[in-house]
Amino acid sequence: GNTKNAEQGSGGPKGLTKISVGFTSWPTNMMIYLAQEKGIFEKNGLDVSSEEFSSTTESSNAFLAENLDMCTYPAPDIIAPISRGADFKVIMMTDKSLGSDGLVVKPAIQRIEDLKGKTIATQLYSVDHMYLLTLLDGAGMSSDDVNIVDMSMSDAGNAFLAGQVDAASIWEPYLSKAVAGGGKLLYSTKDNPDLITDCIAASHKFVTDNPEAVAAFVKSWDEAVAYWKEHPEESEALMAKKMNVSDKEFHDMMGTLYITTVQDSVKGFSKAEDASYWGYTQQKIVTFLKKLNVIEKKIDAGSIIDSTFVNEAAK
Amino acid sequence: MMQKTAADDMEAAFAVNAAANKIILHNVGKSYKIGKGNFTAIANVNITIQDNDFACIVGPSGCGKSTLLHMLAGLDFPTQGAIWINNKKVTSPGADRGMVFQTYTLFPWMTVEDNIQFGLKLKKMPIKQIEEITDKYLEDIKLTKFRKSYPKELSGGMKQRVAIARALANQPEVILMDEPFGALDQYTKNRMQLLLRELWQKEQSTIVFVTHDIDEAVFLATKIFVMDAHPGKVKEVVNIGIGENRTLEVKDTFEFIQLRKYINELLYDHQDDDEENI
Amino acid sequence: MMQKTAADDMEAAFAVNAAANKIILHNVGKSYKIGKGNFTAIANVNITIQDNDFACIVGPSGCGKSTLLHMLAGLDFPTQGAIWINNKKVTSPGADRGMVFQTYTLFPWMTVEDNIQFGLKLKKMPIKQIEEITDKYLEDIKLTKFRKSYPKELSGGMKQRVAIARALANQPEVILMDEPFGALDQYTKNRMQLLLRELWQKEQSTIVFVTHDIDEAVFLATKIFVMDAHPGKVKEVVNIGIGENRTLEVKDTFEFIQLRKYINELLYDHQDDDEENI
Amino acid sequence: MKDDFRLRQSINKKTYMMITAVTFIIFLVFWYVVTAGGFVKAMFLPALTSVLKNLAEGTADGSLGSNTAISIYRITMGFAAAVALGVPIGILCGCFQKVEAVISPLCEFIRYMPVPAFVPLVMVWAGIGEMAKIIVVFIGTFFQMILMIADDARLVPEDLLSASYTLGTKRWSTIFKVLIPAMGPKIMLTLRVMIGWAWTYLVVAELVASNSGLGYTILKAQHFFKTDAIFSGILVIGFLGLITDRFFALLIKRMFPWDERSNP
Amino acid sequence: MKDDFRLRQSINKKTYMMITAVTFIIFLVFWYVVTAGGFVKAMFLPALTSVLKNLAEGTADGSLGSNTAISIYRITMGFAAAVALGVPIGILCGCFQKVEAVISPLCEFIRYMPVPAFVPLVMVWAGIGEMAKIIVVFIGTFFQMILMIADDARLVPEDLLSASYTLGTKRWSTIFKVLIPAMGPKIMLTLRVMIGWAWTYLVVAELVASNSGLGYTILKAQHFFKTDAIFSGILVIGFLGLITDRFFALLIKRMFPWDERSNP
Ligand SMILES: Nc1ncnc2c1ncn2[C@@H]1O[C@H](COP(=O)(O)OP(=O)(O)OP(=O)(O)O)[C@@H](O)[C@H]1O
Ligand SMILES: Nc1ncnc2c1ncn2[C@@H]1O[C@H](COP(=O)(O)OP(=O)(O)OP(=O)(O)O)[C@@H](O)[C@H]1O
Ligand SMILES: [Mg+2]
Ligand SMILES: [Mg+2]
Repeated sequence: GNTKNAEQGSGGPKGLTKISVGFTSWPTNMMIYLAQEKGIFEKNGLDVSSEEFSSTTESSNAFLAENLDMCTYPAPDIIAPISRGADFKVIMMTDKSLGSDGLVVKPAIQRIEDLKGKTIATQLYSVDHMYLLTLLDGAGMSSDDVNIVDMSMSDAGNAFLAGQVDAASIWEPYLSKAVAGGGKLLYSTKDNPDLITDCIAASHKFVTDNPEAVAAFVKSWDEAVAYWKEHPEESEALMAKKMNVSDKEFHDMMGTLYITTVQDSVKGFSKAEDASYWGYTQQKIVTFLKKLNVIEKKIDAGSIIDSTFVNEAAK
Repeated sequence: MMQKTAADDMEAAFAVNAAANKIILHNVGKSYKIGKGNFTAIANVNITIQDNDFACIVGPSGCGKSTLLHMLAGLDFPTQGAIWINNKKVTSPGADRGMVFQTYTLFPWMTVEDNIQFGLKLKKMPIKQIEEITDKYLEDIKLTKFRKSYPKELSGGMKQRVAIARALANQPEVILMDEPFGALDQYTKNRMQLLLRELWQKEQSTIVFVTHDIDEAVFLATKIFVMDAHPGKVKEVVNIGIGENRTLEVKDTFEFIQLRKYINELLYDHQDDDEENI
Repeated sequence: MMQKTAADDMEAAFAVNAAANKIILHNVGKSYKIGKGNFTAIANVNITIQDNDFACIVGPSGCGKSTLLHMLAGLDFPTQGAIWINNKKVTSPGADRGMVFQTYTLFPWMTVEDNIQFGLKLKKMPIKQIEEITDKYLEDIKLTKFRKSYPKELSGGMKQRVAIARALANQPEVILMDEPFGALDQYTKNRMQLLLRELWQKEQSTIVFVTHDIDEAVFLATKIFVMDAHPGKVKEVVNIGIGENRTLEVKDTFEFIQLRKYINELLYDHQDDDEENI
Repeated sequence: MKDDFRLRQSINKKTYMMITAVTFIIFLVFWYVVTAGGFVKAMFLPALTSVLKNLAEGTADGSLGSNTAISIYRITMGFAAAVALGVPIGILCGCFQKVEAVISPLCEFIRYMPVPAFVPLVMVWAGIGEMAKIIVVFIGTFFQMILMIADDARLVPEDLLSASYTLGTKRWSTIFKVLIPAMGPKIMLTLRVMIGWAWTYLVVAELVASNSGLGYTILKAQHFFKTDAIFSGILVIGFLGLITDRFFALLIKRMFPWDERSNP
Repeated sequence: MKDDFRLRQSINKKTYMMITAVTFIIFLVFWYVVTAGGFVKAMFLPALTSVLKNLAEGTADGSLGSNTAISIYRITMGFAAAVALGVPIGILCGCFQKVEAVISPLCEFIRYMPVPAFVPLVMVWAGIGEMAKIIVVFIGTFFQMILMIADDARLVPEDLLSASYTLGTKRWSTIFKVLIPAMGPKIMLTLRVMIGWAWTYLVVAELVASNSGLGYTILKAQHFFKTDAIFSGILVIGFLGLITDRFFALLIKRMFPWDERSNP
């Protein structure tokens, strides 16, 4: 629907509702640019200002400081702010990792067990840190058996390429770069697609004040995804340019992701006692972060979800 | 400290009543901290200088002449006693007491002309008058051709002349001069001496003038303060009664030569062993 | 530039052969860039100074005396002509030419003692000898009690005395002094004059001494160079033949007074209009 | 003058320029040889040619120009604000010990704090617009500037102030007519140091929600480890710096003809 | 002395301390009131009490101590290296125009470059150990230091050098026995400025693969928006800075009893 409420009267030039969205350089997030360039937002009555950040830390901080109405998040990064009293809702999922996260190792390493005493780079408390711990756990090891160094994702990838570390648990595009640079992909999330998801959050206030705008955003996003599916080459060329990578690189990255539709979000936001429920995997992360003392109090991950908008859009 | 000052004030009030003095130094002393000890540069100086006096101070190097002038200017303060000028205790420097320093203190970013005009512009004197005064003094110090030069382009003596002009152009009531003619050649020195006498007579100002040149002191002064060192103190005050319309010829008169000799003797008297016995 | 220097060298070689001179200034000129123009401070100075000469330079303020000394010291260079000392062209400063500057140039981080010892320590003189020399000079300048003081704790005249001691203690072959006794009282000045004469006779050094005090010049010199300004040039060289064992009494002799008068006249001759006509 | 061993002798301007040019050329040749010869992996040091290509592309599509322009804008604004506030406060600090007692310890306290730590707070306080970037540059230079200018004020010889008092200046006229002119060359030297400092905060400033600017370009290039793009960003900044510094040097020479040290 | 309007009058040491103390106390009280009174959300400005709690916890479990120690180590090493190389090179630059022609433009070029831009490069060049962090601090201060020290060398009065030549110093003895002692107070002032600068690079340095240090603590706290932890990190650094600065001020006073400006 075309939203236009009193508060936004002074909004865009054509009476469009203003939304500011913060996001990071991640392939899926380029959909925002696609929707913008293709006039999808405008058509749905939105005037979206797209604010790109260099890392989740910055985008999240800007969002929490109430400079943004919406913000993209890798799922686990949502937990800490909520536990500290931030007031926002997850309104939709955007992708699931389908091999876009993985453990790359030096060629000599054959199995997880070979990593004993070796140096592994990853970003602490990120999904890929968790992923690494899961893999170690599966081999009967713990973080004490290896030497984990904390680095940003790009640094971790580069450190691996430069031969400074023996392994790295990282995501795209660093993962493919590391593999292309002679690394061996030991494991990737191809095997467990529900583990790692990305999503979009909107501040509680914005959701309450502008439900139509949020709905319009979800709808627009879904339309952008549909457009990409119809015109993959044109769309990817556009998005690759925005991300500052080659078309091929972009295409390869998209290949490691499952871009979710609203139907997927509806399913993921429906309560269940297995990994198909977004809240279930997130609750595991809560436990993980609590154990690591990153958060002080446990929260109910399910309570962050606001499935109204995906439900509406799916109709 | 406060109490002492109050006591001083009372004493001074008495002194002030006693005579209409322009400058009164009452029990003035100055000591410096050196490391953990104290060094007494000046002790117990009592001086009075009348309005329109031309007071010269002579004394051995290091006896505290510059220190005394600084205190008169309000740039430094006695650690003992107090100084009154115009019956007001000296607590700060001011344009009423112009000073020529022992070292060159021209403003390096100003031309010769601007240096001379500095005080006048501060007073918001009309520009025409400023120009007149500047021209006159540039002429007097023979630096008209250098009016647009910066201090770094001047010789030592030229700098000193500019500093003198700067102080005099400001027409202060009290003029304090610390060996102002030290770096001048005899000819320029003579000219400056005559100029200063003339000015002093015309403006009725009070001058305190430090010099090592006894000839100069006798020629210029109405009163000479002969100082002694370690600690610095006033040894004797000599009144110079050789008439007030002095020309260079006065230097050859008997009276002049007698006075010069007398002061010389005062100064050189057992100086040999003096300086070493602090 | 290079070619010119070569030509100069040839001329100088000739001059050098002509007489065994210690110092030769050949056609020396110095001009400064001011803005876009040129200012000629010194022009065409030709001087020769023999070994063990005591040369005094007198002249009006701004005539280029300091500039000349700086060039002799190798601290500044002529823009025309060249200077030879000991038949070697002056291209750099050195310990063979000690200098006392017109402004105080003591090393502020060194005590009086350390300032005096600076040159001696550079020469790696034995410590005992250094101590001896220091003690002697501290005694001569009457500052033994201040040996541990920093320059900032000294009066103007005290600083000047330390600078003199520092230069002399180093026993240079050629001593260059720029109004060294300017800030000293008459008594100290006389003492320093005698000391300097004595030293000069003993060490057989060559001295170039700038002063404004004609008395001083006549008393000290074997040769007086009288300079003229705008541009600076040597007007006349006066040989002082009043015997070499001079005491203060010599100042009262007829010869002395005559010489003084003569030089005075040389200097004051049409000076009035001179300075303004650059 | 072969045996002239005096220090700080000025050399011919042409000689100076030539030495500098040769230095830079050697630098470039070395870079070219090392990378083109394959002695160093492109990952560690990109080929000179690919950096140049990157620069050429940026110039061609106009992105280099617009990124440079916006970065210059941010730096200039932040720096100008720091100067406008920092210089007067610094002078007051140097002149009055009571002001110093309030300001100095506070600045000493704050100036040590790493600017990146303030980034989230700046977003809270100033949003994510241009103002935020300008504030980051401001924070990075302001406190330091106060302390340095205060030092400059303290270095003005007491003699000059004494002379001015005896000519009739009071507190404020002394500051405006004597202290500040006397500090002139030192202030400019300090500003010259500080503007360079301001530029080093560019990347931090452009951490805050930007999609333009040289710092942003570098950050983006870092993400994908495009060393050629990182280097071209760095080189452009360096080049701007070199120009700024030379400009300041010239300005100081021109502004202070009276200063022996600025015009030896 | 009521009407004494002279500048730079030194005030009583106790008065100074009191004014400073009052300033800080006002600062703290204001903070306390604003946060405890609920005028500002904790997310924007943490309560003074929660920052203190955080500091207390850090002290109790020893993490604050060890993080501070490792950070001091990194800064000190990087800064010491910059001093050890930068001061001599800077002096040479200030003394010899030929050296200046080689070094200065290069430094002017490099000093503008944002240090964070170098972080990935430092990692590939120097690994992920302590060395990498030390190098970041080094890069951040070294080039600047050269230029500032060179300026200091240029500010030594020519008179002093002239005097020393006539007493027999040659090129090197002039530098060691006259130029450097004369520069002493200015060198120390420069180092005092620079050490503060070095600290501001802490966060950047600890971007490089660390899991300890105050900068790292701040970074992690930023990621999770723990404003209290960010603030306690910042405060500790500020406090270290204050101590360092006061230490330097005292050192300068003690080292240079002869200097009128250091000991008015
Ligand atoms: N850096 C400079 N730039 C321009 N002119 C200068 C410079 N230095 C000196 N001069 C000029 O050179 C002339 C000679 O100066 P110098 O200092 O040698 O004089 P002087 O004979 O020593 O005078 P005084 O007896 O006053 O010390 C002066 O007229 C002065 O203006
Ligand atoms: N800052 C200081 N610290 C310690 N002692 C000082 C200080 N300033 C001056 N003195 C001492 O005070 C005494 C008087 O110094 P002052 O400069 O007044 O002497 P003066 O009579 O002007 O000498 P001169 O004729 O040499 O200029 C000297 O003995 C000097 O050592
Ligand atoms: Mg004196
Ligand atoms: Mg001279």
